[in-house]
Amino acid sequence: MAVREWAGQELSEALRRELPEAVEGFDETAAWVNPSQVGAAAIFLRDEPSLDFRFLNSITAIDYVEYFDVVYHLTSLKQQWCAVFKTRLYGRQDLSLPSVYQVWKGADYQEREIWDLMGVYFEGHPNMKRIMLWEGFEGHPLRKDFL
Amino acid sequence: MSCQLAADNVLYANGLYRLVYDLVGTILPCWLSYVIAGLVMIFVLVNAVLLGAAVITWAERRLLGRFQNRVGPNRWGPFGLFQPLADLLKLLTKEDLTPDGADKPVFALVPILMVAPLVMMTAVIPFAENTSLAALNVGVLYILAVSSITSIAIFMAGWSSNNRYAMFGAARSVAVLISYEVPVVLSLLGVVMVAASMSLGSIVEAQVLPFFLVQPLAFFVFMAGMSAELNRSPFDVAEAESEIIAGYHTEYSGVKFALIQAAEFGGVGVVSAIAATLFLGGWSGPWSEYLGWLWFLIKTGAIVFLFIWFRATYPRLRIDQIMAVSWKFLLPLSLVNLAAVTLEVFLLRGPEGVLTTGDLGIMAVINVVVTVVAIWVFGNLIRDRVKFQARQPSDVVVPGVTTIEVH
Amino acid sequence: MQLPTGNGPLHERTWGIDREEGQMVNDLISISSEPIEVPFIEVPDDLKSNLLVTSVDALVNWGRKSALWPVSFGLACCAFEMMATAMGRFDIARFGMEAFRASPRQADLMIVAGTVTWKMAPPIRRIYDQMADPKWVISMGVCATSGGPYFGSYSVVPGVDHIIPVDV
Amino acid sequence: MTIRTEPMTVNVGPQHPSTHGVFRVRITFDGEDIVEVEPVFGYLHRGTEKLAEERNYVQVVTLTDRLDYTSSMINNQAYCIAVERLLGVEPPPRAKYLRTLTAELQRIAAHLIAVGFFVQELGAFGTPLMYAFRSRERILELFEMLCGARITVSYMRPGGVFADAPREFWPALDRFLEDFEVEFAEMEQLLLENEILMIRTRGVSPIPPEVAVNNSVSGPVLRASGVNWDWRKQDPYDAYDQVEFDVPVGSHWDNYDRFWVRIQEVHQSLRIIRQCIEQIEPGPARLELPLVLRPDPGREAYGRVEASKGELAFYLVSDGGIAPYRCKIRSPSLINLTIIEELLVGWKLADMIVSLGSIDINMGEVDR
Amino acid sequence: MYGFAMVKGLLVTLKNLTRKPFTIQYPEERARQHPRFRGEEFVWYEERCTGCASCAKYCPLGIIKIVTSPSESAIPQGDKYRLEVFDIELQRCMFCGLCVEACPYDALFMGSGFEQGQYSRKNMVITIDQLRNAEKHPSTWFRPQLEGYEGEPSSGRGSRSIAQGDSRFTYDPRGGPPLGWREVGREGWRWHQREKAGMRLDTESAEQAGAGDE
Repeated sequence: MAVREWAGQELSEALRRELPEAVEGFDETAAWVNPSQVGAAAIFLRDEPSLDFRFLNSITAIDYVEYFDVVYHLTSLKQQWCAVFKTRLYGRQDLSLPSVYQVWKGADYQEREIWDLMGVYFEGHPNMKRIMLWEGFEGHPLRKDFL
Repeated sequence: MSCQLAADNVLYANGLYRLVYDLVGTILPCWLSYVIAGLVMIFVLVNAVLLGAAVITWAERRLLGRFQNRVGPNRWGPFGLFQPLADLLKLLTKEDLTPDGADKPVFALVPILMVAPLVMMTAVIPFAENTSLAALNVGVLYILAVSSITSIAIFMAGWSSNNRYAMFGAARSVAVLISYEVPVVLSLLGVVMVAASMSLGSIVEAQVLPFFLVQPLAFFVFMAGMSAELNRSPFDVAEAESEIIAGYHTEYSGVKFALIQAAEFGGVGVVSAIAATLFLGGWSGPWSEYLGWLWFLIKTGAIVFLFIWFRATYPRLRIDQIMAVSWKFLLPLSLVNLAAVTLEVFLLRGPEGVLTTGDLGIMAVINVVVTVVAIWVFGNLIRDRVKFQARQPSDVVVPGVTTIEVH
Repeated sequence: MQLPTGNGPLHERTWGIDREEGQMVNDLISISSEPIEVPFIEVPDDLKSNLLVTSVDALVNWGRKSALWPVSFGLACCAFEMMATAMGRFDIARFGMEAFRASPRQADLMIVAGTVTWKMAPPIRRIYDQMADPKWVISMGVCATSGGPYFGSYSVVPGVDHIIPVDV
Repeated sequence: MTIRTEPMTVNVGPQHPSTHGVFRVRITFDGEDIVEVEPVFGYLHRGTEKLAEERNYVQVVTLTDRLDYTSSMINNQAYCIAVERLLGVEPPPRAKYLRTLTAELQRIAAHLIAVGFFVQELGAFGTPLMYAFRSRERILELFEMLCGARITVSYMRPGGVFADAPREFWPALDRFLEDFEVEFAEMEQLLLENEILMIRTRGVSPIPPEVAVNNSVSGPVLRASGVNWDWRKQDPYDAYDQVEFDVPVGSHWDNYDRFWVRIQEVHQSLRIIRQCIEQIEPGPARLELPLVLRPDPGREAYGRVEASKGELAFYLVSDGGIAPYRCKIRSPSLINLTIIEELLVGWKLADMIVSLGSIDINMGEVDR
Repeated sequence: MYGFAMVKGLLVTLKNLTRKPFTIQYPEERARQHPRFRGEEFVWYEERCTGCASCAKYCPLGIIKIVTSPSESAIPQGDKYRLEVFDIELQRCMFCGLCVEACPYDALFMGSGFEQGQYSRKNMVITIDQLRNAEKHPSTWFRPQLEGYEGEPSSGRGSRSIAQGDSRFTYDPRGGPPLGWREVGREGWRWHQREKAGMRLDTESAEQAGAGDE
């Protein structure tokens, strides 16, 4: 009865059928999605009945100094499987990603948190205020160069 | 020079007053001794109310503690009896803040206006035979009139504090006070009708059978209404701590806060005394010539215990639900009670218009039945008409997991 | 309290307030780099021997110590231990302390229970100012005392005594 | 006739008696009806994720205690499971049972607090809360026996638990179960069918399952919305595949259901504890791991548990060092708060407090 | 009937009114303190400490300050560093007990006190002198030998058959006399053995060797 975890390859093939330009590759656990295509991929992942990823577990950003990874964990409650897709952003300034707020409202606070602590801006999010820290705080504390 | 009080004076019945009056009257002019005796009585009454308030705060804290399976204040003095004293001392020496935007004269007037009606109400309560300060023949009416002053005081507090929470609390409180006045008055009408008098002394004497047996419905409505008027649970929206901080007295501190607290707990005491007088037979009981005051205290204590017990048990209602309870539940009940009592009095009273003990017994039996039926009928009527239908189960229900569902 | 102005949804209208509050936090950080010392008041000897003053003082102090009303001020984990003291097992009410007042005006004692963040610092300051004299502050647990496990974090005050004077 | 009223914006918090810690919400009222809400948080943001990057893997356990301080054991468990997945190790069976048992005890304690405060916010003058704390106090005593602390337990370690339970723990647990039955029955008698509680909470703030899923709500709130999703069932960790229990599900999706689901979960937790006591076998309680752990570089692990508030997960990324390279905490309280608008808008001030109580947020976890 | 549950509630509270209160009246009576309680006032045995600073390294907060100078020998351990400073900054300590867990020589124990309110932060540092002179009431946190079942296999249900009154399991840190370093024993957990590899675990022979030195 345990939840099945999709391998990266499986997910990337499923995505590639519909959105060929969105998939950049895959690894053991996750499919890599082009940053500009995250919105389209999200809608597809949620609405396609054979995928049915209607539950967004979490969004995470990881700072690898040269680039940032943003990780999305998804679950389908109906089909009982879960999957991971990631996207990679190069550079350190003016990073932005399309928001998935309209697809999964659960992304609301998590995207704000990533903006606040990591400095990745989500376009299309209605309320990109700082969430944890106060206005006027300098820098984004979870970055590796923040002291 | 000796003064005599006319027998038709409302103050004549009070033995203590006459004693002081006579004593002082031997050396001073009559008008002055009249005033001095009055002042002595006021001194006694104010202290009685404040002492009562202190004892009730102590009792409430101890009893709540025990209801909640803990001890309550027990450090200072025997059984923690000095706790109210400590509270008072502390509050007296505390800084007396007035908020910046406050309407200062109104703000300062509130605590006095809160305590004054209580003291005024005690003037007509007979603590024992012939001990009420003023044996007014319209005692019930007087009490109802005076008790309404509190609502003005509360509104003044909310208005002058310049604080939103205080305003919220005051608005709620006044709404509650006004709507609960109606069923309370109607429930007292039944009492007045059976006793055929508005004087508290005569009502006590009429209670050969205590009125809470003769008119349980009226007693129920009176208690519910009074706990609303006193902002006691389950109707304590005015100072709903979890919602609006401390309600109308959010901004008060120091002495003023002490007075407001005293008024609150003193109010419980005075209302309990009134309830004991009107429904439990006041000072009457075995050896009431000597132990009337003791009977009175025991009965008052019982009512206070009831108030504390309710407070320990119930959550509070929402403001609109409180209004609904008043208008849709208590008001019909008090009307039913009034109608039943009117009919019974009309049918049962003898040619001289007097009800015998037997008549009261018959009324008690009938009214107990009426009470149960009425509460059951109206209780079911105010139940929310909307039956909460179970919703459609969602399509994301996972198969193969045993679930239990709420009914 | 300021009122939000302008049009649009609430979070749009509150930008101004947020900026102002952020500014307050930054100002507070810049002025509170050093802990505030509580001056220890020495009672003069001639006053000590004065019978009237001391006995009145003793009475008043007895009243104060026997009816300490804490303001309910739980911040984090310690708040639950603070509540536990008020609950059945430890029953702080025995000392007349169960009246956790919601309104700071009516409280004597502020128990800072839990980690104090810089964002929380201005409200703490404000509530402390709202309390009527005489008032005391207890810093409960290491988080409030010095930042504790979070010492050195970018958002944690290294001890609540940087913001308000602490008695215990 | 309609009376035109002017909308009024009120700031509730950050220090407000009913806000479960330092939570603040700006509300626009029309009369007593709520029109708009904007939650503001971060008043307890302590930078746990950043600090975790500076501590080694075992030291982070002490930080997890302080996330959701009403359920430290479950936080420990989630973190340890994540680290074990990162290392690719399995704890010994006795450790699994001990973890399951303590996590369920902690769940009872957390639900007791949730229920107690929920009723407190309904305006009960402390009594149900006192009863709840009375029972919770017994659980904390068991924890003190186990690991020497009441709240910040730090009981679990990657690879098991720090030490086996002391001998006096087992009889004490039996005594607790006996006492708790009685006390909890009392509490149910006081609350479960109370008419005042019913009319205050029935039909108030229903959350339809579709909305709940779209908002990533989890835990009792999701189950009260009619979705029987429980990670203990769906992705059994520790000893949960060995024990039987039911998943309570709400059918009205309202505040009462959220309260009811918690009450029922306490019963299920008791069932699990009994089964654990039956099934636990002697053996080691901890894997022999070095004090300083060094997972392989580039590995990542998403360890999740069903905490008392919902799905609690730690997402750990390793770079081969002694400290996690990234430690993301997926906190159920924060994400459950996403439904705050659906929950509050259109309801009254008094309902707002109760609804906030019904989703049972914990600021230590929201702000981290 | 509608309203019945409310009457039931009243009965519940009334029942509790007649029950004995749950309260422990603290200053006079004390809650039973469990031996594993992680209290303040660390217990430190200088005789055993080699100054390896494992505790300082393992402390998540870095609040243990150790200054040593080489060349001294400990009675049970052999060669060691001489300790000049051993400060524990209690004001930041969160009593997680990881320092005790890390100590390979069983020299550091958690204490069992909890009444440490101070008026100033400056007083909240435990110095080496305080540690030397303190009354030693060690907690059994991570020191199973004090719990009295060292060497026995840990058991599940079977353990409940052990009688409650067995004196071996009633170690009470506050109740008994202070313990010296010889009395607190050695931890015999297999888990710690590897850390202790190369140390002289045989306490008695070590004592004899120490006695010879003196």
